[in-house]
Amino acid sequence: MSTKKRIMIVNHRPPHGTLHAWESLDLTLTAAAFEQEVSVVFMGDGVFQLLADQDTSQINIKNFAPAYRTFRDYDIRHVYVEKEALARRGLSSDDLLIDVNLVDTGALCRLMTEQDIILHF
Amino acid sequence: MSTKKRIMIVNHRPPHGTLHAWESLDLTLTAAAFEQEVSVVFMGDGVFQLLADQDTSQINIKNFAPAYRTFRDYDIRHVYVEKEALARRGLSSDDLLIDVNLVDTGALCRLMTEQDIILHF
Amino acid sequence: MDWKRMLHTVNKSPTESDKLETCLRFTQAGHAVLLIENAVYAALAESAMAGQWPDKSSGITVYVLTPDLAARGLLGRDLHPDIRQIDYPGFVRLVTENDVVQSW
Amino acid sequence: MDWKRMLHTVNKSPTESDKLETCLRFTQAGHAVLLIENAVYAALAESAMAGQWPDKSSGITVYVLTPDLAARGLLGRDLHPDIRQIDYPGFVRLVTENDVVQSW
Amino acid sequence: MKFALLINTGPYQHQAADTAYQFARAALAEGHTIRRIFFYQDGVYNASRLSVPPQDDRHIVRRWSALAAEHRIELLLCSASALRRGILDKEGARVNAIDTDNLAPGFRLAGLAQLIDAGIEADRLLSFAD
Amino acid sequence: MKFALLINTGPYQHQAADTAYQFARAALAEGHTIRRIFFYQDGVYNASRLSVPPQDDRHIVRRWSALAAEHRIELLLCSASALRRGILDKEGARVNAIDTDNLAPGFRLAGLAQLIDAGIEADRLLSFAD
Repeated sequence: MSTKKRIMIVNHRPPHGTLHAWESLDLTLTAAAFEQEVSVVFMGDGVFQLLADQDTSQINIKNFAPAYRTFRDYDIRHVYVEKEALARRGLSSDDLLIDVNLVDTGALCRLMTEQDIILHF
Repeated sequence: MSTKKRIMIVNHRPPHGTLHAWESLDLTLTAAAFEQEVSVVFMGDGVFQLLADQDTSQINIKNFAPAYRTFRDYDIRHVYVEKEALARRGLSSDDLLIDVNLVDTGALCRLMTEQDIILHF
Repeated sequence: MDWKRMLHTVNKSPTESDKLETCLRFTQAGHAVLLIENAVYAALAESAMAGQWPDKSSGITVYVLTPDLAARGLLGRDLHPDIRQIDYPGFVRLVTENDVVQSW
Repeated sequence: MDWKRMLHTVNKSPTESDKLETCLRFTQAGHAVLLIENAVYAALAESAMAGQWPDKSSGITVYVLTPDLAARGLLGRDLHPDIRQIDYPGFVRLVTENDVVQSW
Repeated sequence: MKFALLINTGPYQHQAADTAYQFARAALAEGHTIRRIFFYQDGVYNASRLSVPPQDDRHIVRRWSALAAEHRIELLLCSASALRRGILDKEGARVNAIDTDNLAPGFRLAGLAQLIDAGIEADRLLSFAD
Repeated sequence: MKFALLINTGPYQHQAADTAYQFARAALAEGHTIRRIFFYQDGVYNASRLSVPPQDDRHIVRRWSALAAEHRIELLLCSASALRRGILDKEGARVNAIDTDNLAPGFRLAGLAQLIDAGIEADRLLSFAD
């Protein structure tokens, strides 16, 4: 199918406590591999997904965090992090695994307006 | 087994959106039938479980609310509702399916101290 | 930049989650918000949402799914006056009338 | 009325749920609170819980499960100084030292 | 209008599968089309033919199968989600040397690409989740 | 000390089953006893022998079976929760005229009374839930 749609995937939850972060990531990579125009948003507790130095060995759960680094290989360049969510948690973009675009609510609202499909996890 | 334990079941969630209310009710009735000393608490959104006039016919989900009326048959007399939770939702005990004891946080704290087992749903 | 009509659905009560509050931050003039499942409790006149709804001049319309209100015993209760009740066919209509649907 | 030592466990972040806040309302002197799974985010010095923890004179001890801190990349971060880190054997010990465990 | 639905929660535990079903019924009654319903995450539990709800309650799995047969709707499961959670078709059982499958009639395992595809092909993609 | 555990969420989707397992391992290592682990609500999904997680991930179902065999722990499922969600033993399959069961080794269907019983018999009942 040759049609292209703009797909946005919005992440709200922290990793590991539930599988949402991992399965959202799987969907994101699939959408990118399918050559759709993919945007990924991390808001609220979702910003914790990108935190560096996650080590899940003591809870014997697979650590999928390194896979965020493959965003570049998949040509996923529209990665947005809610600025206020980071700040409220005492974090900055230096604490994250990958380069992101920090955006405020207004900018995210405008980005949402450009999408064809928006899925929340 | 002849030992008796004091079991408290604490309900936090509204009905129908999830199965928690129903499965908590099943456990409550089982514990009572097992002749344990059962206390049931409804706090926060859990108070909505006891709201009168629930009619689930349009969503085709079984309405289990009438089963709360069997509390009397099971000799479950320790039914507590968090007073503040009702008030904050604009409800009073007249809006509920069954007679309950309205309690504040302090009284609930004391009741918890008397239990052997406390399970939250 | 094309402007899209948007329907936001929320299915958690204001106590269960901050999804409704977050959704309203991203709701713009011309958008519709539909409360379903446990989110219908937010339509009570007295709730954690009281005073937090967009006002009439905002251009935002808030709907609540009547079958979910009925299931929860809220039909005869004191509800927020600006929230409109719709049934499933109304839900379908809202989806067709808007370009994008966000389920928060 | 017999007095019981009580351990409260919470597994949701302060954003995901109000369970931690509710739990603290029911935590009395001599009780212990253990943060596990996503609740370990509450141990960050900057979090929705900042300023809401019981103070030292309360007789309440707050613990956090280290393996869950590590999994989430929080080990080297700025955590609330009064929250004590324990591992699974420590979790087991807390359960044995208290008469009743409440998982909120 | 053509709809595609995405269901991310298991049956009974969350109302989302019920809401999706009621929505689907209403949409079809209004003359709209549903080509594909995609089950992801715990949503794959909607497809177990071993489900035996109480007799006075709805049978969510059979309801999906009947709807699909009646309106020629594809019911697709994310295969990675399904395998992890123990929902297998005959082929999945064979490949993994498990003695049985449990997929209900009308459901099929698929890749996530087919969810994206559904989103592209449909006029509206609606998700029902936790 | 004698512990009983209650698990109310499905595997993988929520961490609770992992936390319960790590807790159980630590408790046993410290010389404590676990007589019974009870699976309620979505917790019953922990008992499907059809679960096939990715090869580089933990196998939650098999881990329970191994733990139970090693330490003689009863793994009990609430039968009403299990039937509704499609977890069947041979008898449940037969009674409901379903062609197959899917219960993993070491697990058994039981009534809720056996959860109450576990609570009475144990020194501590711990629940792991959503």
